[in-house]
Amino acid sequence: MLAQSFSWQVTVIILPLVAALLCFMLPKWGRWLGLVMAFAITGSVIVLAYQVMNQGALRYAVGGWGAPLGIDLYVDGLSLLMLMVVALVGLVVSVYSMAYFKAGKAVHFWPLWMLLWTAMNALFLSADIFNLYVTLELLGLAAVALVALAGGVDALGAAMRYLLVSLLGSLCYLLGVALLYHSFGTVDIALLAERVESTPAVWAAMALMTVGLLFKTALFPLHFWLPPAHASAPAPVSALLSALVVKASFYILLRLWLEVFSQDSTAAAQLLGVLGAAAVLWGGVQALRQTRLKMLIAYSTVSQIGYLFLVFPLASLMAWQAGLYLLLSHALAKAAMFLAAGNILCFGGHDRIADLDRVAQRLPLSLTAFALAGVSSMGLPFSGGFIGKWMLLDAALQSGQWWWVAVIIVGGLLAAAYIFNVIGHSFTRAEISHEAKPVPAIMEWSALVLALAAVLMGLFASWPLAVMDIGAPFGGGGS
Amino acid sequence: METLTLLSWAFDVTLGLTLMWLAWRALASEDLFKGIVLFIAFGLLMALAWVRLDAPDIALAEAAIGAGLTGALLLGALAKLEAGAESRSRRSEILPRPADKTKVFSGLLVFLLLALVVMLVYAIVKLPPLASGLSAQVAENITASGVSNPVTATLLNFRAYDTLLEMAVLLLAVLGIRSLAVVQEPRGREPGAVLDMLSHLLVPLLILVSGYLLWVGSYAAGGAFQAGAVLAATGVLLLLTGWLPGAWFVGWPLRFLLIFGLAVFVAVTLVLQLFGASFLEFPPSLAGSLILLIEVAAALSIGVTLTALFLGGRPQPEPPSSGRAEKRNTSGTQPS
Amino acid sequence: MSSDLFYALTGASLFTLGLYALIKHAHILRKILAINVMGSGVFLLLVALAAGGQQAFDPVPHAMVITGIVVAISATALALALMLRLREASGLAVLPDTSPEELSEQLPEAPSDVASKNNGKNA
Amino acid sequence: MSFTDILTVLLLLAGASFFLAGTVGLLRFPDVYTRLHALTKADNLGLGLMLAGLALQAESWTVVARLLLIWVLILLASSSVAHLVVRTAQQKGIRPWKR
Repeated sequence: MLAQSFSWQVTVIILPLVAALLCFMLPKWGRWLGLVMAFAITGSVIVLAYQVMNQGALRYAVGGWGAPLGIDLYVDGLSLLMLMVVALVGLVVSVYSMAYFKAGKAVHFWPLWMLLWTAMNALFLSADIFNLYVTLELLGLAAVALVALAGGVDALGAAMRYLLVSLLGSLCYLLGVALLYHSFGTVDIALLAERVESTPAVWAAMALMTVGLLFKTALFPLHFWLPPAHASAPAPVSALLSALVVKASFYILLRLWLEVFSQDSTAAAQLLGVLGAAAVLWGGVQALRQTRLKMLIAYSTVSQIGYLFLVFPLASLMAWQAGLYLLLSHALAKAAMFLAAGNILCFGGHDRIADLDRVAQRLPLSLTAFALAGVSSMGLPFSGGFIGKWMLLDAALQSGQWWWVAVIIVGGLLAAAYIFNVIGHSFTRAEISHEAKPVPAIMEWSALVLALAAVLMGLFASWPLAVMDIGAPFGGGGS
Repeated sequence: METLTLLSWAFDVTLGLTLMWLAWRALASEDLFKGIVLFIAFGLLMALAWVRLDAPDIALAEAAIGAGLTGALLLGALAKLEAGAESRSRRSEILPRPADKTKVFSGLLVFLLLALVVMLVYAIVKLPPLASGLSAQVAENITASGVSNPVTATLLNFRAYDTLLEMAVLLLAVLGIRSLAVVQEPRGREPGAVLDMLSHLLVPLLILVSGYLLWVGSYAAGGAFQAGAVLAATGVLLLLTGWLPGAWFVGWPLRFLLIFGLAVFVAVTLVLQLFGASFLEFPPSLAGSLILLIEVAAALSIGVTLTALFLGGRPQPEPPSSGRAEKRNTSGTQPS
Repeated sequence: MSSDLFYALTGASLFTLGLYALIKHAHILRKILAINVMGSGVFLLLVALAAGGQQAFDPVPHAMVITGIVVAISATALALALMLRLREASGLAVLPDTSPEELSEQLPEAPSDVASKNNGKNA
Repeated sequence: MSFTDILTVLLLLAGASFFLAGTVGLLRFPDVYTRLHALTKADNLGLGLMLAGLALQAESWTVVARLLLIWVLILLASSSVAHLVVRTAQQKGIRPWKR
């Protein structure tokens, strides 16, 4: 009985929620509680992973009601990998935040971050499109509150814009949910996939939900809110937002397109691909033009998000796998970059690229982290980014759509240019001297660990690829 | 009977058109205050529309939360905005015109929105003749849910997980606001004898109404959210009459009340899990009482939370006696 | 056309109207009102479509809308607090009307400095 | 149509006409004081008439009691609000309109 009713899926959602309540209730202990709970959450994700790898995809009926009436939780390879990358990045960022946030801000940071974690875990496990709406709102509001934590006009303005865009996206999504519910009498993804047929309401729902989620994912040209928000947030928050939060709405989009909107939407898929290509190029060019490190990294995110949308027109098994692989390695690399940038900002009090002034000698670990993450972003062998891009190239060639190959290669070159721009400046001596503040070692090591993970993903590629197949989320030509 | 259906048709059309007109006026009016008042009127008429749509539960929630408390929040924010404006009048409140957006842009926007309307209308009109949704499943399982009001059954049993997360959203809003602003002392004015008397009369009555809504929610329109909203109205009324939470209250007791609903919700499900139920599963024999327990805690928390939202920041335990008389202007203190 | 369908179409119109105002108006308070109007439109559509016909009424959309109303007030409250903070810091209750490219050239480490720059530009 | 039905219709119509008068007054009167006067007096009376009309149709005494409670509460609220509005107007120095 206990084995039937108990599930690690629930634990993964409830633990961060309880952690948020505890951190809020006991602010003095907030940091330590947060850290301990971060380890506990990561532990339960590992147990869940073990369970899924042995038993295959799991479905869990909340409240014992089952799909059309109740809400189901569903975990397969796709959601498991998302949970795991959230746990890894989340754990490292938690460790980093122990040193980063001083007492005043820490009181607010920990409960908000634990609620953000709750939202992400709930989102990746949900099989119910209305429940996904609630998790999206939880995620959006938590992210906005975390950005605003930085204070200052830039951060507040960016948070405001982010909030409005996020609400707009949620409402578009909710309108789509309403249309789908009234068409098919259910909000469960699996049941919708069975019942879906091509009607005007489904097309309208697809358009609305896709646009709503694109707003949140910040695909070009809806990316305008992302660079200021991600650049002006506190460093750990930047890392969380860029690495994880934008991927959450992408995950919903992917699920919906794979399961519900899978039939004859090739024209729309081509459009997504074109926007993705534009994002790769535009983001890359803008990143090159930036004078500030955090803005550069934020634009790099705009560019890297573009790659994820190149898989929609290809729509082969290998393309989906490539997209997910790129997503995972980008999550690790981008978190590492923002943490490294946070160290540099903390060290010198600014992040102007031109005045980096021999950071290479003063913060060698952080710069190594940045460089390694950059290697993955560029797609140099044998990093995680390389495997993802290689598979994407292969998928593009196999489907005969060679023009995407050009986009991928030019995007890689742009990435190389803006990364080397930073690294170059970090060796040279700058005119401006500034008083340097010591950076706690734990903050440097945190960034390095994530960067190493991003690179190691390239060396141990077979394992994530095997996990992806559990429950065949992309199987059978994406149905 | 013919005339009656015609009359109700005419009523519905009038109501719908009035809603659109009010929304348009609320959004387009030059004066922000007028816009907010029109928005509150819009919310009240929305409640009427809910009644017409046989949704009394939503009508109550809309009137209390959508029109009442949202209106109070908006007016409170506007008052603070204008209080700040007085002190920095030199930096003119003239808003930058959205004029730099060119005519082409406006035309394109209108075109796109028209396309959106056409798409939506087409989609709605072409919807298949109505599937009955989940009404059959709800009716089948309602006896096992422990309550007889199907909306409450859905909110607190069938889809209780949504409600759990939704309460987390509410808590999140408070956390966000507490991280943004500190309320040193409420903008206390002398309440005057009439308001004082009104609050003395109304507060017990409101608490009674809140309890009634909570109790009645298991079989008729009402429930934790409506009850919580009425409690919050009590809180807002008290704040307006110059009542302050005591210094002893704003520390852990307040934080405890804010999380109380969620904590009880989680604790109940965890305890039940120990006895072999699955997550958020209530055994039918106990479901009624457990749901009531959760609802009482939730209503209390929702009431406190919504009041805290109206307060608009983290209350700071300050010595209340000294600074009362002089009017502080938080937004005007920053030199620039 | 049944009156329920009419309410659904009203909902769709309210959504679009709110969207127009959200894009068109600069003042944040108006944008917040616009978001609320959009939300009301979606809720109306969600319930009105379920009310049609004479079958037993479907409580699930009703529960969803109550959830939605509570989410909406949470978001509104957070947005208003953020607006007041922004106004306190920058003196204006509008979104900083700088493109991201311009923003990058300003320094975040000195908020007051940026504030005066922004205002100089807007006034 | 019974006698009570006719009485109900008459009361409702009378109530509606008071509401109409109150609304016209709200729109046409020159200053805040006279407008309040139109609003509170006419509307309270109109509401009372309407509730009386509805009470005639009530199925039980509890419904009548609830209708009465609604009326009392609205009287209380509207008179208090009218007082507050007038007080604020006076504090702001708005003078009553004189022709």
